[in-house]
Amino acid sequence: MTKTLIRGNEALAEAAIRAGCKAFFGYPITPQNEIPDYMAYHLPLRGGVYLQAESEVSAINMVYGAAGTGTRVMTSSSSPGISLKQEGISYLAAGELPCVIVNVMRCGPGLGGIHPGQGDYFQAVKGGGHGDYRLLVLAPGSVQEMADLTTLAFDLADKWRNPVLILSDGILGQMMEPVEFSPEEGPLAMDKPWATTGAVNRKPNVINTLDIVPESLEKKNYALLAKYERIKREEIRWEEKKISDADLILVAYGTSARVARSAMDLARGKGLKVGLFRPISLFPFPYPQLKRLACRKRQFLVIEMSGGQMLEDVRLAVEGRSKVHFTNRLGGMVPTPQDVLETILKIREGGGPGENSF
Amino acid sequence: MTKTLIRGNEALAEAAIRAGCKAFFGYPITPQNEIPDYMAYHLPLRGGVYLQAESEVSAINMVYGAAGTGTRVMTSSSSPGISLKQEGISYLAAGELPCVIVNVMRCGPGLGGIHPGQGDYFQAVKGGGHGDYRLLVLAPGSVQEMADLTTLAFDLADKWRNPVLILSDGILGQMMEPVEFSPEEGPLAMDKPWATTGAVNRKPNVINTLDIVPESLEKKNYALLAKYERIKREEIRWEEKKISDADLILVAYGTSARVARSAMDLARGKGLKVGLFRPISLFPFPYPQLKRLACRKRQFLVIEMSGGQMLEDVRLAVEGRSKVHFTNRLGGMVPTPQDVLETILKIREGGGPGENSF
Amino acid sequence: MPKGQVIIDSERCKECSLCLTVCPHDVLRISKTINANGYHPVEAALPENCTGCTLCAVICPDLVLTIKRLVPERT
Amino acid sequence: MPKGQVIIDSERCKECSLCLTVCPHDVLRISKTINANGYHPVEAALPENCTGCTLCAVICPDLVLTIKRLVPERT
Amino acid sequence: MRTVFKKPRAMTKRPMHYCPGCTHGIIHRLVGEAIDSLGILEETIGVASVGCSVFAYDYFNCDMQQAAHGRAPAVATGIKRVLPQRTVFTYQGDGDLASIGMAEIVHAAARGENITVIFVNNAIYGMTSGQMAPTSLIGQKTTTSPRGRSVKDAGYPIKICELLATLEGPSYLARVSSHDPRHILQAGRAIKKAFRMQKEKRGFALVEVLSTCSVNWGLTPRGAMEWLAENMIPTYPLGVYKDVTAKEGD
Amino acid sequence: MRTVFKKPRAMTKRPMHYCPGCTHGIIHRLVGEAIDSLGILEETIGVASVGCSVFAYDYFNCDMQQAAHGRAPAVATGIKRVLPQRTVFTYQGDGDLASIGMAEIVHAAARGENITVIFVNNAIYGMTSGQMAPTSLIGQKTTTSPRGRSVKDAGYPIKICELLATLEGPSYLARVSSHDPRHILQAGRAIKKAFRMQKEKRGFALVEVLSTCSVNWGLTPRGAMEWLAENMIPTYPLGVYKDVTAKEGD
Amino acid sequence: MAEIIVAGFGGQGVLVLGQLITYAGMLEDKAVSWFPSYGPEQRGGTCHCSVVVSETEVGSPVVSRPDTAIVMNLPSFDRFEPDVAEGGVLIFNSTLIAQKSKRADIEAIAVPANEIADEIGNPRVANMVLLGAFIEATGLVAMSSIQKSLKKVLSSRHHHLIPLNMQALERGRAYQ
Amino acid sequence: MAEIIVAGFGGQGVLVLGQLITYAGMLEDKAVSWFPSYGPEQRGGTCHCSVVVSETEVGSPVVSRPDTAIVMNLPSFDRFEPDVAEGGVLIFNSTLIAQKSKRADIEAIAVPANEIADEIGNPRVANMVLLGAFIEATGLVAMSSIQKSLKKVLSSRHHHLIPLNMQALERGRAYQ
Ligand SMILES: Cc1ncc(C[n+]2csc(CCOP(=O)(O)OP(=O)(O)O)c2C)c(N)n1
Ligand SMILES: Cc1ncc(C[n+]2csc(CCOP(=O)(O)OP(=O)(O)O)c2C)c(N)n1
Ligand code: SF4
Ligand code: SF4
Ligand code: SF4
Ligand code: SF4
Ligand code: SF4
Ligand code: SF4
Ligand SMILES: [Mg+2]
Ligand SMILES: [Mg+2]
Repeated sequence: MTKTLIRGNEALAEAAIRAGCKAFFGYPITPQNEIPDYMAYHLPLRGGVYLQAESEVSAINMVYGAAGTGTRVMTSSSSPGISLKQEGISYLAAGELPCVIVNVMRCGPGLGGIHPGQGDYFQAVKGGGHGDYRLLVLAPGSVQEMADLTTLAFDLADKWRNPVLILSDGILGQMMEPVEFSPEEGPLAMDKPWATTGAVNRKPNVINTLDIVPESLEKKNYALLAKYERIKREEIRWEEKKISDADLILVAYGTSARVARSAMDLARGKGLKVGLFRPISLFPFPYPQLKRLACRKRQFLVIEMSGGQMLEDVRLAVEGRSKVHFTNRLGGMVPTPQDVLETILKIREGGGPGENSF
Repeated sequence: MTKTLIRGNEALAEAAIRAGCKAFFGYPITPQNEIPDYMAYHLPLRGGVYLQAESEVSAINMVYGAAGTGTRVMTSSSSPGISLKQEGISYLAAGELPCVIVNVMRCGPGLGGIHPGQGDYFQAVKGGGHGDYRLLVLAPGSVQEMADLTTLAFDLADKWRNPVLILSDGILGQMMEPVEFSPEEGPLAMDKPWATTGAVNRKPNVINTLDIVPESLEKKNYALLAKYERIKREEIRWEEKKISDADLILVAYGTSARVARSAMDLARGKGLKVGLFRPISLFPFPYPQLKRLACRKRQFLVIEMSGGQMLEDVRLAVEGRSKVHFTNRLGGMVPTPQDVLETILKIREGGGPGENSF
Repeated sequence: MPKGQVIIDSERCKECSLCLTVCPHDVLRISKTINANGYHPVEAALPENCTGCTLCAVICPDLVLTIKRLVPERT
Repeated sequence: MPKGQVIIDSERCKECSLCLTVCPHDVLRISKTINANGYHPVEAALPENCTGCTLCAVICPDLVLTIKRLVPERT
Repeated sequence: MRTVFKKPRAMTKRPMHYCPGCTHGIIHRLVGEAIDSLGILEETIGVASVGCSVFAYDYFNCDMQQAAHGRAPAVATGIKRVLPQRTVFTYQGDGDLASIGMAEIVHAAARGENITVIFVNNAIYGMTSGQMAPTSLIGQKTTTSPRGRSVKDAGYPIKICELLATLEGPSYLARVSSHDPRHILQAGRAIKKAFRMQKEKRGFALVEVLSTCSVNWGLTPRGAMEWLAENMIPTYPLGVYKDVTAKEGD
Repeated sequence: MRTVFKKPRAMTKRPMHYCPGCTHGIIHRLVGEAIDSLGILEETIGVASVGCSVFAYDYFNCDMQQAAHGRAPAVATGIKRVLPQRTVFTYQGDGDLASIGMAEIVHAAARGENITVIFVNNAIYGMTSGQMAPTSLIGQKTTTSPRGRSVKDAGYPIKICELLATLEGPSYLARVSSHDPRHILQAGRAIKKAFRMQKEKRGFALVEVLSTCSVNWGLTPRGAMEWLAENMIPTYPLGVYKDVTAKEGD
Repeated sequence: MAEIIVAGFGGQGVLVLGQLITYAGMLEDKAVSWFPSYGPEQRGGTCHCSVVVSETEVGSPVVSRPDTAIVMNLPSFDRFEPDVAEGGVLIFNSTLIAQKSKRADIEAIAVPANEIADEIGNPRVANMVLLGAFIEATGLVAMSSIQKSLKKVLSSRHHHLIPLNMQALERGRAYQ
Repeated sequence: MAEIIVAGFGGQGVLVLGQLITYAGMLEDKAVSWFPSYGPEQRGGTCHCSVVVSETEVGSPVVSRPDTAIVMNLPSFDRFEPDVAEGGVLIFNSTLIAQKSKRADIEAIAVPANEIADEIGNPRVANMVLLGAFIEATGLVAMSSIQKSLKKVLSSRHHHLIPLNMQALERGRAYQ
């Protein structure tokens, strides 16, 4: 296979089309505009539908309509736009509608800036919308993964009848790297008997998220929770580097994980036993895998471009058995490997930023 | 002072007016309609402004405009409507605009039902919007607290220049209890030199959340985080009942805490050493207070009308030093004290639902 | 023999009285009986007057009424 | 003596040329100099032709131009 | 004797939850009759909106989706764009369509989205117990306009047909009423036409049906019918506001 | 010699970030001149919207708020309702006002909200690098209509003045252009009038200013001015669409 | 602690009945709560409310095993009869409920509330008749407290009906 | 691993310059990344990109201490000169930058790129002149790889300009 040098946003868009995405509804926002631009150009040429919605709110509800017909459908946006989609995302999860949602995170809060950030972790994994629901959340760490995880996202969405969120950031979206694409899928043999496609020779289907009888809504809620438990058992994805002998494990996802890898190399160069743990699925979060690593003799250093969000999940996994340190950059600033190395050195000297205070 | 028998929603509205709330922007949704109805009737008679916005999105942005002038302003809604406000809430937090937001939670996700729920905990305390921001979150447990915490909310909002969210639910909103109101505040002597009120004899003020220079946005982000740390030190509120000798502590907020209290009484009636810990501020969460209680000999039982959200904060506080159990009802169902008692008994027999699985 | 016939699904009736108002021949009235939902359903007081004009059914919001007619004519 | 005078804040100029197009007396042209932002600012090539008609300033998007005039007349 | 009136095939047998005399039931039936008469039940996908008619998914015998409040036109667009051969309709109240859903309806109309919209204007928020709608009349008392809607505080009623008629996208816009049999039959014809426009791929069609909410208006069902005729129609004149199939000077 | 033209007092000295030849700068100045001429600088509160003009808060010398994308009319409403004696204006692009902010602008207009709206229509999303706007012309190539905007896919351009003119709330609606000095001076008069309407408490006033985006149109600044005149004006006829102060038959 | 359910058709005055008990409890310095069930329908169907009157702080305001249930129509009878706590009281409107309680472990009190109300001359006070029976059966609150509560709970334009209400209450107390 | 910054005014072709190095690195089976800085302005101001060419997987694509900086205008010179790593290379367009490097610990290479480009007859290939100098100075990628990359990076309607570009490259290599 040949490699293409391509921007992350475009790799994601191309992979989506190859995965059989047949509809895209979006609204412009930096730094993800290459996705709708690519879709606007290519999707109509390859049998799909592109429509610029009047807003992110409309876009996510168009996704709801199209997903309800069983079509592979996607939307993308960046932080403020994703906030506007929260009601719709809660509806999609409640209606168990497969679809792919992309957040190319910028820095916030508010209008914030257009530079990269990772401040939407909580929103993505805990649920920024109302009610008890979960998205499958995948965090690419390279342009290749922008493509690969998009392919995976469509499959997982259909498998679990659940929206899948790709949590990327402005660096992964804007940067170019070489990518190998999977071949384009043939026409998908989808078996979606629940879809609203016209009730020809069957009883009418209904896509619905309302149930005003508490007893029966409760049943549906528990069924959803049970699905999430199955997802937690089956869909955890992560990457480990030089873990076995490490007494300090860096934990980071997305762009931060790339920085962490460089920092690890610098530290190893200095003879320090530093490893890297990179969650790829953020929901389900690799709690058991991290928990297994936690012990008195090991410490963790979480690196984020946020105020300390995934940090909480690491602490939940570690449950006090290891010390958890934290370092970050904000506002569109990207931590440098040297920054992280310094923090590592401080920790080795018995100092370090310590745990996030209560 | 005389007591009034009044609905929770109306108590909240009356308390807001007494606290000097001079503007209300809202949009109808069950089960919080008594708040806008009350405001529509009373606010204009008491020197304030009531306006029904065209949507929750508009309402929260009207709040932004009015809050930017330094006026005490409020909006209220229920779960799906609160999801729509997430972008605006992130803006309010970023702009450091004092205001009060009320969520009378119903059950979700999606359109869900109109019965009470507690499924919006994550959204409220971790941030349903994008970027690193926090709301002060207060959880009333009675109609009296619907009033008292509203008074407090306006003060905290001004003190910290931060939006305050009152996280209530359909039961507290709809039920009647006797309430004593604080006397009405006189005209507030507000010192808000940052407010946009017309640049008379001063330099123009700007309410803004954008900064596209990463270096300077980062500074603002760190300043916000530092404010949240101060809030964590100064504004934790909670209630304890029969904690000292307890070997099982129930942890619950809002309506669930009332059920828990009844269950505790039932358990004490059977000679069981059961106590109750009720967080009143959900952000800042009483981590240190709970942490202090955690030890091998004590267990915790978290009770929620959600899939297990505050549970995570309890586990973060306890850090594996105590076993944490969980029980819940969903879909608008309210746990009964008997339900909870049964769980308590199972735990005492060494069983119990155990920790939320990873 | 009446020209029309009104068939009443009493359990669906909500006693709104709209049909009564529009019947040109006073065929319908509210009955004394009570249905499962606590409503007094409509009954045909003067069935022989019915022309099958369908006006009552046209205004009934609850699909209570089915109409038959001897000589079908277009409305 | 010219009837008008155009004062140019060269550092603000972005070389868009809109002013040139509208000046009825070809007073303005793009200069060879370069400002801090890398633009060649406008300069008055034929200042003596200036009538102070303000048209150039009216169309300039960047508040580069201030205009003076001998006999003030309303535009 | 021949059956000359019965439940349309496009409707289920399920009793409707509406209040006694609520004209939502009548309008449902008219939609059902239109679907029947065009023989399009199997190809129709309906979109229920949030309002008293949210349960419409229980009452129609075709595939249905339930949309978030105000977003039915976006949901319908999502469906129609991927299944252009299907007939897609939305059923929306005035709070849903004219308040929170204003952007969605204007844009669907401007795009000439080939869908059919049934817009039920009862000048109030029914489901949430009687708050002011953008279509409430001047002076109308509601729970959120307790002293009557005033222009000063709440502005003017929004006339959707007139507003959308300025756009090029719509093929058919009509305002009808449900307050007596004659108007109901007329409403039925308009609704059928709005579906036919979609079949003929003419683009966006909307029928605004003036409707009652006796409970929240504080009137009897009959009183509500009269109030509609006397008060709503003067503010909301009935008629066809756009019809691309109409001949010049029609 | 007397100074007959200089930077308005209502504007700061800060150089603007706009692209060379971008008419946003001209329109800013017209707003500044209107504020100057009415002497209302100290009582004015402006609302910047999200678009290239988001930094407007840096360029006006009055109190300013920066609103979320599309929500400037709601933010302005929040300000105006609590400070009714202040002059409140919004400055919004076509993506902001006519796409995501459609509900907010229609409702502010319907309420007759006593604010002034400066609506800058450049038929494109400038700030995000040239995507199609609801006001993009038929056939116009943008990054999201790479083969030209087609009616079939994207529907018709939305004409805001025409749309809002059907409502009773607005007091003044005018469309002007910024492509040559004559039109710019005319635009200035319209903007001043829109502020005066607010001072006179006549309710909602909006001026739509046709504007260029040479960069995203792929033209020189001069070329963009010509393109505007030749292509935009035929789709968006200039004129006054509503004026409650105009005498009958004016 | 007393936990009470009041149920019937909408329009029969069950919410007011519950509020009167709650208000009276408050006047007697007890801890009280009132909680209405709510559904999406504006009209039709049955409705009910939970009332708790207690010496100590009220826990859950949602009553699931009432000590006393006051039911005004048949669907409510069917729904709540099984829920009444052992040894509890079921007061029902025998005018509309032509049934007997099947439970031996509770006290079932049949009151022809609508008949009595019709006798007094106003069918809308059937709820007051049942309230009278409730007071007689449980002694939970004093008549004088109810009388005071009436002034608070009824809107002032209904105050002229207070004597009628009192009459209905007395008839309900006297019945049995 | 080579970490490179390319910077200049928008329109000087710095992004393409960076992409050519990246593409050539990829053709030589190295791990590569390219990352543009982006701002809100559509026009005006300077712009730059980060390029990493590495034997192993690329970590952070954001270059903060470049081994090599190629700068095409004065503001970029001022901004990036201090960032160049010790022992690194600074290649700058001396036509527009009438300055010398103050740093003794780096190799500063002044190339009158615009002059040379003007000589060739097209001012727009100044970036190619600097790329030539870069290849000569660092040997990071082969000329043949750059030649192949030109076909991929330039859109096909510019392919007729490839000979001109190659000429500029050669002139840049030959300079010094
Ligand atoms: C986002 C959101 N906001 C508000 C609501 C509450 N809500 C339910 S129905 C409704 C309005 C109903 O009015 P209308 O659309 O006129 O329908 P009607 O009931 O009058 O037929 C509202 C505001 C909701 N469900 N979701
Ligand atoms: C919620 C949200 N969605 C999208 C954006 C991205 N965005 C910034 S400006 C803009 C549109 C700008 O177009 P317009 O309003 O026409 O202004 P112009 O730049 O053309 O003057 C968009 C979509 C955003 N900041 N927030
Ligand atoms: S069909 Fe006509 S005549 Fe017969 S009952 Fe109905 S309205 Fe009356
Ligand atoms: S119109 Fe229908 S529901 Fe109403 S009374 Fe007549 S039959 Fe009953
Ligand atoms: S003022 Fe008039 S004459 Fe003078 S330079 Fe400007 S446009 Fe030309
Ligand atoms: S119009 Fe202004 S910015 Fe443009 S060239 Fe002339 S002076 Fe310079
Ligand atoms: S509340 Fe109004 S609109 Fe809703 S069902 Fe009842 S009468 Fe109809
Ligand atoms: S992108 Fe367009 S609208 Fe924005 S500043 Fe540049 S020319 Fe003006
Ligand atoms: Mg309505
Ligand atoms: Mg624009």
